[in-house]
Amino acid sequence: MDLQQGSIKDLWKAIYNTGDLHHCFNCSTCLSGCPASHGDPPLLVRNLARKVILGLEEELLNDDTPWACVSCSKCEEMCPMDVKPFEMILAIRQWQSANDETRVPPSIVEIYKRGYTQAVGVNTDLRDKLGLPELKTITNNPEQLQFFREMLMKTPVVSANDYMFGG
Amino acid sequence: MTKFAKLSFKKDELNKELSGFFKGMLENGAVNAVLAPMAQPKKGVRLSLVTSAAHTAQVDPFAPVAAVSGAKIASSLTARPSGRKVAMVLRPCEIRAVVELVKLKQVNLDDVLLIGMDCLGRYENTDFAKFQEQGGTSESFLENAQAGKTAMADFDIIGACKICEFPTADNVDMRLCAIGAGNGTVFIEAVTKKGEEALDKSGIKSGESPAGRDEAVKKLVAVRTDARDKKFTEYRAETNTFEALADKLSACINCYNCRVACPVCYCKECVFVTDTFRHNGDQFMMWADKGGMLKMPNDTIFYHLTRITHMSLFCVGCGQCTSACPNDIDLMPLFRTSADKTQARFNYQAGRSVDEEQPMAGFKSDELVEVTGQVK
Amino acid sequence: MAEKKPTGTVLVAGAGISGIKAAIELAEGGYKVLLTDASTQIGGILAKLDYQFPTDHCGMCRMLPMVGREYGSQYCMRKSLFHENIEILPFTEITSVQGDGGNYKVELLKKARLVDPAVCNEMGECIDVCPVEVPDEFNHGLTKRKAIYQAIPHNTPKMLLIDREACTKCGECVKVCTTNAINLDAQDEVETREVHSIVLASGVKLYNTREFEDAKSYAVSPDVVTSLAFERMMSSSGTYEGGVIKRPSDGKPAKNIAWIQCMGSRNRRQKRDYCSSICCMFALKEAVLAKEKGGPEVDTTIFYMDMRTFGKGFQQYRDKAVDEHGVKLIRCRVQGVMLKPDGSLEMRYFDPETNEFFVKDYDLVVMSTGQIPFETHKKWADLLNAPLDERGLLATEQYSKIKIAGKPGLFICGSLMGLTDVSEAMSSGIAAAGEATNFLTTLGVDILKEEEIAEPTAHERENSLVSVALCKCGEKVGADGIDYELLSAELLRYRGVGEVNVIDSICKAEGETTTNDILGKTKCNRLLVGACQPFMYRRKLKNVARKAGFNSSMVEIFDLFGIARRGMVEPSVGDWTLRAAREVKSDIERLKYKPALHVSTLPINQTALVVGGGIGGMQAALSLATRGVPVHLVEKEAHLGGYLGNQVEHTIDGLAPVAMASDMKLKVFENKNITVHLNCEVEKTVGTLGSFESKLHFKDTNENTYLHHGAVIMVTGGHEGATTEYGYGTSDKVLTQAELKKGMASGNIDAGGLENVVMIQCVGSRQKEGRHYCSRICCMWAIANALKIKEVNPEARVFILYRDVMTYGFFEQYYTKARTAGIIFMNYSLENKPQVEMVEGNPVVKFMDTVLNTEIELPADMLVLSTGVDPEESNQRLADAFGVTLTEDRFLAEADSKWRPIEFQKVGLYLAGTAHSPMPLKSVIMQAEAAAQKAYTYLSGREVHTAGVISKVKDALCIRCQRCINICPYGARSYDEVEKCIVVDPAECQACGACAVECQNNAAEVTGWSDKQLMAAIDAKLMDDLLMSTAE
Amino acid sequence: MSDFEPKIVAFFCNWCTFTAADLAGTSRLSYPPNLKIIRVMCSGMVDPKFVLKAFLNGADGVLIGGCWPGDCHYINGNFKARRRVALLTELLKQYGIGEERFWLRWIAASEGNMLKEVADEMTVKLKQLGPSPLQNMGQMVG
Repeated sequence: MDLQQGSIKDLWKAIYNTGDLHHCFNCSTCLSGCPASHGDPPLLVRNLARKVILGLEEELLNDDTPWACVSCSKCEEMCPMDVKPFEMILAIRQWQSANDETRVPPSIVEIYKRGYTQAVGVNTDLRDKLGLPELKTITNNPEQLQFFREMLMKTPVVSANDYMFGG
Repeated sequence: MTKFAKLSFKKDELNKELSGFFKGMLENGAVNAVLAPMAQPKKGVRLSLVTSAAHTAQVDPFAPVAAVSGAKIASSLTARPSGRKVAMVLRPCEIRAVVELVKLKQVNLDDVLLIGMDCLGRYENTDFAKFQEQGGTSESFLENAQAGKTAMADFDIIGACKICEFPTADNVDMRLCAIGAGNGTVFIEAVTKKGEEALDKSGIKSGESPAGRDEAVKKLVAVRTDARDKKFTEYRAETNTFEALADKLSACINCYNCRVACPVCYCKECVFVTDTFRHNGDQFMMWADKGGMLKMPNDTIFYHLTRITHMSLFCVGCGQCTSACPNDIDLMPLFRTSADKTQARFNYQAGRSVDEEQPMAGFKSDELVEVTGQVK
Repeated sequence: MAEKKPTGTVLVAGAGISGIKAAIELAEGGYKVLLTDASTQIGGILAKLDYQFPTDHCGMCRMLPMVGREYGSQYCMRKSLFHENIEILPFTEITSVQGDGGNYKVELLKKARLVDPAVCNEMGECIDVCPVEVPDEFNHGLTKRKAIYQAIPHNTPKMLLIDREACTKCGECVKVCTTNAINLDAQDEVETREVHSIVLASGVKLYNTREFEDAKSYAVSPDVVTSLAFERMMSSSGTYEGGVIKRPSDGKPAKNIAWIQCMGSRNRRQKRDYCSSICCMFALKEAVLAKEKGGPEVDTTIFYMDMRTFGKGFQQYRDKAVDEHGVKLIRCRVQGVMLKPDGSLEMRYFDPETNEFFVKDYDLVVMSTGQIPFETHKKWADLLNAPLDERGLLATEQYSKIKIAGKPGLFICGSLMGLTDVSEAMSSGIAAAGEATNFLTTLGVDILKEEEIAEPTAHERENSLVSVALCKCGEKVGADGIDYELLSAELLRYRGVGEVNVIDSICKAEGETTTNDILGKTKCNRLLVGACQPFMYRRKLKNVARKAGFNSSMVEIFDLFGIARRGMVEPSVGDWTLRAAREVKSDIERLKYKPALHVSTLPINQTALVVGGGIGGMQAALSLATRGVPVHLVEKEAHLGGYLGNQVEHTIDGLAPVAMASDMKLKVFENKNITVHLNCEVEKTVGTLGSFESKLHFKDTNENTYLHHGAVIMVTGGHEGATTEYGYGTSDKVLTQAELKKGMASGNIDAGGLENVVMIQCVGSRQKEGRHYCSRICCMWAIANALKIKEVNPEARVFILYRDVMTYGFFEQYYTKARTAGIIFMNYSLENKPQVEMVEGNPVVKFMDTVLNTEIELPADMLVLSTGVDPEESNQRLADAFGVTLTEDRFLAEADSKWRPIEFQKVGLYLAGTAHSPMPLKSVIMQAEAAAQKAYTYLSGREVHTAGVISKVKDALCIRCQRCINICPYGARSYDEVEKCIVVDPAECQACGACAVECQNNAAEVTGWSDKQLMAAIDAKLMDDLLMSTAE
Repeated sequence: MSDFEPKIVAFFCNWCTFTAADLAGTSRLSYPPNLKIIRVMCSGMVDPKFVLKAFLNGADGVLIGGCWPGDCHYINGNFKARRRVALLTELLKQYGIGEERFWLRWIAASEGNMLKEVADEMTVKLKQLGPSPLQNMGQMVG
């Protein structure tokens, strides 16, 4: 990646104009406990911060991972530099939307299809090992899912883009 | 490559031929003095310091006798150096002792031309007198000994020589080679540059090398090594307890002759004759009380064991200790068997090299972990 | 008649190692020291540590004085400390400080121990009967102790005390105490003392899991411990008695151990935006030791952010830990620890090397807990009415880490300056003692002078006759202790004993009188005293002996109670007595054959030689000169100031080296005590402490001068390293940090025109080929330059490519400041160094960004290289001239990397500053001050007394084989080429006996430890059964 | 044989092992009275003569205690001691005094427990081994 060509110096001002951002020293605290980092592709909060700081506009615009955040706020609580990563993620989402009005976050498609954004399920194995019963989720409850889809279809963002949800 | 000069001699003219070499060196200024075994006016052969070329006629380097260790003499001559150049003709065991003494700063080789003679053994002093009386000469000895015949009617070469695996000398400038030289021939070998210069100056022409020497030395060393191993096994079996050791040493009277004769016991005065061992009457009484009696003089085993700790690492196996004992205690095997073990433990060999550090002079942080067997 | 001046007295508050060091240095200088500690015992953090980095060994005793050894402790310092000029007050808090400028009234709150150590016989039956069990704080709660307890297991005396909070006052201990040592109603005492100066060495509070909320997501199990607790788990006197490290929860061996760095530190959120400096090395050491103890199957992982191996030898240690021991380092700060049902500790982390997440189970997690400095600093600031700086730390004078700002006579050292390793604790302790001494010399106070009593000639008659005096220690031993009658009778029967007397309390005035009487009347010629603490009143007793006409070496003291009790759990009176009798006989033998000792006196030429005229050298010179010591200051260049003083206008922490240096130069040239020698080097120095002669060679004129002096301080500096990497030398757009700094200062470089600047750190540094060390200052330099660029041109983008950002301690704030300013820090690894290509005359830097895991191309207008610090090439010549050695990295090798950082093995030679290793200016000044103090201790008097117990040469026996010279670890022996004999330098010799063993005929012998004495002692040990049998 | 109490002459360095002996004492770790402790300043101060003297005077065992490698107060005295012990062991084992009767151990100041362990272990070993082969040589003392 050529930083001369591919980066906008002051992009961060447009996205997350706060002094907190620059405190980030890439310690990875935000990564190590992030539930959305289990997803595919994983949400890598630290990398988002780096992209914002470097001003990698194109990469950021096409990055869907901010939408995978489940808002657990662990990163927010544990970030030693007080970067307030969750706020940064919201800011990125906002910026992405503002820069592409037609943007439909893929996570909404996922919600429509599955009933939730990302499969996290870190404890499934452990539950199994401990002999605990499988938890009831929306996936194994088709009626609920159907009802949920209908509800979604009534929202403007979904109905206006129904071709994407055709499934 | 070393240079050889062949000296052929007619019967009874070995020493005459050899004296030409020493004479040449003295006259041409290769050295200012020669320390070599010299025939004494009537009988006997002693190391003598010769400064006049005229006296070189008496040289008898191959005489099978060494009344004192030449290493001790080398120390006397060079520890406080004279500044004059000396050629020293010494036996291999003496040379090896010299190597140790160099490390102990008791010999200074700066002005020394070291000449090692091939050694087939030596007789005790008194036996050598008999040897001469019976018409024995260096020539006859060289010839007979090379054929394995060192024994005379009622005596033989000393025990130390019988098990000595170093008949030739290393760490020398020159060698006087007799082993494998063939009857009527000896060779002078210049080993170092210093030796070559001396050989040139002596006026003796260099030429062919002794063809059979290496083989003969190898054969002799093999015989000696076998004898050594046999002796070690025997002696260790005889002295595998303290009581047995005490028995071996029971005749000791603390005369300290062994340590005076020892070339590597280099202390001015032995610690056993210093105030450290000048005990009070009540101490003797206390020791006597302990076991009910106390053999006097005491501290005999203590002395010998201490001496082993002090010099077994330097021991060259010359046998002077045995020769020196007035009570015929055969100390040589005691020291040689110990030296064998202690030197092996430190992968050290007394007299092997001047550059090899004496084991007690140093240490490494990561060695000998087996001694404590502890890891952190 | 002149009024008698008061004795200079210094309060050292805090008895950790820096406080102890400061106290020893002051005491050695003749000042009276009050050494207090708020905790129950002395020793501080180090009391808990069996091993210290970077050598993984102890060696605390090496901080003891080398000359005049007999005045200080003569045994393991973890046991205790004795110095006649030091009064130790543990369990004492300072509650108020009044006064100013050299007259301080200090109010001490001496907390009640409830057990009187003067009366306690230390049998410990009270501990057995105490029904209260509480967690033992010494082992971080991993073990239990009673309410009546011994705080540190290896302390001697035991110094028992009662935990008032835990004590139920049940009175069981009082019942079993035979000496009435326990008073459950004892009250704290308040005492006011007057002191002239105060050194704060209290250390700071450490982060703990109870108090701080950010610890909660980690401390989920007893198996998550702090690094100090882990030390106790490794210690022989700790939780597992030095054996296999286990999980505290269930005692299973810990096979997988993880360390989490920066616990409590480098945390802006919690307002702790600083680094704790020592934790990286601490964790590396613990990981290595865990592997050494547990074997290679123990897996050790350190989770870190930057591995801060900035000190001397630290980088080598890190490389060894990783390459040889297999310690894993993962650059990731984990968010928390999860306790799994099987008790294992799960951690999830992102490994930037593989760019993957991992979830791993650990048996044990160690939190590298850092400092919590602000409370402690605030407390001291309030007490002393001293200012805090903007960070909330005690403000120090601009160029000093030691002097409290605006408060003459008040100083700090040790971890109050920010957590310090042993080496820095030592330097700072000495420097604080130096500053205090500097201050005291301006007050006109006096120093304690040894009572000068002439040494009578020895009673060396043909037969020694020993008088034995047994102290009853104020009946301390009680009824079930030693049977003095039986013991006396037994000893009287022993050969060589002339009389046995029983004295009540030899340490008290009555005891002294009694001893005096005994010595006056006795027919004996030697006196052996059996008492409790031999080191405490050794000198006093020896003076009593001298007054009575006894040579003081003919009087010995032995630890009657210690030896009698050693190794016995429940001895009967008979056991005690018999053992005492047995043990003392070997002491009798030793004394019988002991020769009279004579302390040598070395004349001191009270002049110092300082080599190196940089800021450090000038500091050392001025420090000594203002105390009245004449100084020769030698500089190889044509002008003073050195690298910093001539090249560096400003440092990041607000210092102005050039301005400072020019100010110092004026002072140096004005000072009548300083003679400056420029353009010259020391070619050869001979001599010993107090009388050195140095040959100075002037390179311009090719002339030589000879200087005479009593001590030497080497303060040679360093300079910016050279490089040919990254296109340096091929373009004026590739330059070094120093060049950039100068260019900007002179206006030659206009930062305003810069768009993209790239800086590469660690050029040629911290790698096995090249500078195998961190130069410690480059990160700060790069940040300073980057900030300057940003200041001039906020639009410029500055990228700093680093391996580990080494902004240790409170320098961390500049790292934070730099990021806030928009400077972008990008990490690269040694295996994947940046590549530089010149494209159209501009450098383009390509490297692998470890965050985004992509190749990044950075076109730069300017590439700035941090090329580290190289030692002066003259160091080799210097080392040769003084007979000292260099490290592999060509810095001067100090005597001991931890305990004697500013000394050489040879007494009288000292080093400071970059001659030791690269360091920031304030550290240079601190070390220079410390070195000056070390020299001053000897240069302040006309003579120095060495020790009586010393190695000697019996010339008549000596054959001059020189093996003793070779074996001596101190270089104390040498061959005198003129006299042709072996000579011993009494200042160097530490009486270790190596020479005596190496010498085969006792021509070398340690007086007082001769073979004759020791062999007699062996006799006594082995004959005891024989002699005792009739007594029983 | 059960009532045989071996005599062990123990040369302990002042800084580490002697402190450990003290610590064992104060920690109330009882160790056998068989240890006859002689304080020396450094394990490197132990002359081979002392070891010989001890055995010749009837010691059943000799124990030298020094600082761990790297801990030596005198920098490297313990390394020198180690070489001497190796030398003496080579010598003495010929006469029946082997490694089992002559020990060098590193015992740090804080290792009171290890001191006890070593003392116990050595005492037990020597009890099994029985009296020194020099036991009945009192009349030859020295």
